[in-house]
Amino acid sequence: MRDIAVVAFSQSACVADIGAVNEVELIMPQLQAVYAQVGLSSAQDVDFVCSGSCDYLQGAAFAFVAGVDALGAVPPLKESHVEMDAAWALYEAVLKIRTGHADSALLYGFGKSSPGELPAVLSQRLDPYYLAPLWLDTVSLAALQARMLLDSGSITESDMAAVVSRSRQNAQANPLAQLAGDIGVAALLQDDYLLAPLRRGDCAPVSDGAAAMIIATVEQARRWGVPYARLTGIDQRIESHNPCMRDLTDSVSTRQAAAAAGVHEAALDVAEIYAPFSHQEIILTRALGLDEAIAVNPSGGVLAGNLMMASGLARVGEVFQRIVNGDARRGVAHATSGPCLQHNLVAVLEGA
Amino acid sequence: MSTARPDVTGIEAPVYLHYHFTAGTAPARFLVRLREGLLSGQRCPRCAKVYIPARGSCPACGVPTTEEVLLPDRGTVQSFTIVHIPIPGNPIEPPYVVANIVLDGANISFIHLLSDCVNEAVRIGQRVEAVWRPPEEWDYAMDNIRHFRPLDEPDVPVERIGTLPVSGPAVPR
Amino acid sequence: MAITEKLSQEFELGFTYTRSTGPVVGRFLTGLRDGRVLGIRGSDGRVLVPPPEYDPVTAEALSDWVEVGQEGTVVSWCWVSEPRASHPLQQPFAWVMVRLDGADVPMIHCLQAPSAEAVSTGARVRVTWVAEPRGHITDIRCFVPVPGGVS
Amino acid sequence: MAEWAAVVGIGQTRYKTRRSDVSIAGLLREAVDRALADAGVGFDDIDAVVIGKAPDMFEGVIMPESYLADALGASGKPMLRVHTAGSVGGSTAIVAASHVQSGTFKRVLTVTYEKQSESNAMWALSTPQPFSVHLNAGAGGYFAPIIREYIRRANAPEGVGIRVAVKDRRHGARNPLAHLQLPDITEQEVRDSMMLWDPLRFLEACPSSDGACAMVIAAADSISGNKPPAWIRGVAMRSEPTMYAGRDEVSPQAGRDCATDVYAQAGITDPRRDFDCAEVYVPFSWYEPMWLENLGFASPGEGWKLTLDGATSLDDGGDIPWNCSGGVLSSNPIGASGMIRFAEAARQVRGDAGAHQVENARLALGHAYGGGAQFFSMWVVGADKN
Repeated sequence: MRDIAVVAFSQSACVADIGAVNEVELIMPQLQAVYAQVGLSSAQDVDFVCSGSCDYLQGAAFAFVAGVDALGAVPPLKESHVEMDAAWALYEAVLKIRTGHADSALLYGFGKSSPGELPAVLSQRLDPYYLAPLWLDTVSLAALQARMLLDSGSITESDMAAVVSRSRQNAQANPLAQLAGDIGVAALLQDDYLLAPLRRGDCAPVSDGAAAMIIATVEQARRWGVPYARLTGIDQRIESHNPCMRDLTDSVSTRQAAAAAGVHEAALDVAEIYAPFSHQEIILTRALGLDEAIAVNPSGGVLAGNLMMASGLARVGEVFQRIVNGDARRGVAHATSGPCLQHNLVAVLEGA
Repeated sequence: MSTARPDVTGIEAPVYLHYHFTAGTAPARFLVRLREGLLSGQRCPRCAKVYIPARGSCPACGVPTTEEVLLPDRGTVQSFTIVHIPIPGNPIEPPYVVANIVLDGANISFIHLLSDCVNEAVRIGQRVEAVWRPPEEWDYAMDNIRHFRPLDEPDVPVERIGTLPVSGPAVPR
Repeated sequence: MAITEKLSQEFELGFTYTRSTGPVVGRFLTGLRDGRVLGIRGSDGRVLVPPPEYDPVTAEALSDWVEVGQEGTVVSWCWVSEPRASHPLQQPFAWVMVRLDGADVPMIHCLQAPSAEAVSTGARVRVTWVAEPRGHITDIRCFVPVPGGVS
Repeated sequence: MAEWAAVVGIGQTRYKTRRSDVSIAGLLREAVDRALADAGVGFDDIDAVVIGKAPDMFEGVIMPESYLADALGASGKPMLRVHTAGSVGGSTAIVAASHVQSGTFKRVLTVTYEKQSESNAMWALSTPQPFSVHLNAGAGGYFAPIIREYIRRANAPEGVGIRVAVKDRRHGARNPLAHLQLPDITEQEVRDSMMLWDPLRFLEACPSSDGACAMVIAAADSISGNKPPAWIRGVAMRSEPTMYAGRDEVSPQAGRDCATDVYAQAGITDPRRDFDCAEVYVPFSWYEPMWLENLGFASPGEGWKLTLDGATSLDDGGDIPWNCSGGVLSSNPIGASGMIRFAEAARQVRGDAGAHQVENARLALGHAYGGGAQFFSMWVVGADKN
């Protein structure tokens, strides 16, 4: 199979409400940034474009169609779209490059979540006969999951607060983060419950924003003469929809994807995990088999800012940047989708 | 007992979601100008084409657009249809003409109503002008222009539609 | 040129969808309307409530029906201090995962309780019904604690 | 470089206004079970699942791959959800094919659907957003002016659209799965049907259907089933903006480029001669002559002559029958409509199209488009690899 490289990444700052910015205005600065990193003039200089978004975030059908206006698609482009996080657009693009139909690809994900009430919106993602009519929301489902972990004795509320504390600390070095600061476990545990046993800090904030990435074959990356990280493995697996059918204290599909992506074929030094809730970071760290020597979410992760539909792609981008900057040699990136970690993607990146 | 009732085969699922929508920068600028009785487009810095309403980018070039171009409220019918069925959320009584209109100085058409005309006589290349509501009714809305109506001018040859220069001053109506 | 006026407005994206249920979901909802809770046996022998149409492991269509009890045990719960207008209960309540007696997999619904302190994992709860069931998941009005019940 | 991939299983539901006897999952499973049986495989033999549909607002189930994972036997497997507007059925098939062509998977299940009866397409396609800068005149309000411009440009006579409307419904009457069954439809009936968006009449527009279409796509070393495979000889997608200055809306460049690309892969130099038949996305009657030109089956301005000559009619013994299944004009479960074109093209080259089979079909085109006629996906399938 063809060796694939990540060559450019950019994401917007995570902000709670970006206000008077439409899809095109949200996406375009990130596209311009990744073109500049590679020295390209436009999307015409790559072979394939794929994006991820969700119409319901802002309540309009065909949100992605407007996104095409950011591309300069004249002459027309080879272009596709997933109604998923853009990490899955990356997955589609990797397959496309492996077929030989493309040597390079531009990926982007965008979401303006602020207009709607995200938990209520995502409640309508559930089974339309048994769960969606109850308007059971994603935060509540995560809270049920957290309770199971607490009851099983495998974590404590202090462990959850420690995840949040480290996220905030790490985010102090991330100018794009929405939430950052020096806050300890004890202080976090003083907060009231948002949805017991979850406190507000245990839940990712809702952010508006976009992210973009360029990947290519290693040969193309060398021709471009830009620093790159090799994408040595990528896999994604889904599980049963009904959270009650799964062992919520584990993430089986993450284990499957990690094994298939070759996470443990060599040592790791960084991991960026898409864990929208603090206890999920613990589940995922365990499912990915990460030991304490590995820096988990040095960016602060999504607890410090959560670009819906782009956060998964952004995890890959964070690992890419650390490898290219020389801060890490081999890292794992993770993306999730669906209630209580139903669907998980794992990617492994290594230095050139 | 209720066992005699027929089995359940369906449910109603009311899905009502509330949003707080904010218009993007470029559409907002267009609407603010519209409230002043002005038609505002944007010129692409790369290909120099003028878009109205603009979305903030030149869709052909993929670059941001910021230069404002005020356009007159006269234009040309690029194409049209006579609508015979009611459209949800649209109160107009059929049949009525919906036309793709290119304003003078613009390089792109938009859809609007064409009235004060004989439907059967509407044609591609026909010259039209805006009929505005009274200023006190103006809002951030396209229907500040009630409709377009024919102008007594010669038709524009088809190959020139969408390439005409600005025909006159853009002044608040 | 710098027109920076921010235009914002509320709007509702709403539609009442008409869903046909198919035989499995329909039979379960018919059961609810008639005051019964039905489960279905999966390929591994577990009794699943509410019944999935297709086996979560093998994806085969399922049809081995089992009626289960209307009391069960809380497997997990969380406390909703600020219900939404769309929620089944309008005073603070708990979402609960309840394994009904005779079922092997829990189901999720709401639990009416005076406060979070009154809810616990392992507590015994039972189904209460709405006054006029119509064949809908909300025919179960909610669960309520079984007095003195601890498993 | 791409690995060979072939369609080895096809399954479709009967298309109807309202499938009130099944759930959403049940609708998909009907097509999926038939595709698996056709391929002679079970869920255990499937390595990955690719699902596509048009906007989630049609059923009000957000990102429905979550809920449908169990019904599609996807547990423990990769799953992808494609959405490229009306072309989604075609692009989903292409994305599924890339799973195999990339050498990553041996056997992939792909499915698309629409359960349109759960809501109202007109509503879902024109949801009320504040500060809309465009007048809403419905899908016909968008496409009818483009058709009018075609008629002017090609100097086409008025009855061409009527001819297509009759032809595709007569084709559809040969296909027991088709939604509209109108074997005795006449041109007069079409002419007398209500004018919707002049020049489009009611009977010149597609119906609104419930339905699903599924396929199993396999690698060359994993061919199964009792029927011959349909080899995927070429795939292509192209997108352009909804509106840009100088855009040719009548014959979009994205469509022309997409056809050029897919023909080059399949070694096609003269589509009218080289293809035995084509399944082309024609939701409004006039799009047949428009696409005949856009796809290079006829010179610019000449497409309507093929239609009037009966070249595209199976009943008239035309040399290049289009939409023998009845096409979108006979069945339109929007999210699936593109995949139905791709699957029907494959049925033809497998010799498995029943009463609408084109005799000895060896090479066929599947085509889909969406958005403001701006998203295109196409594939070429053959009875032989080359």
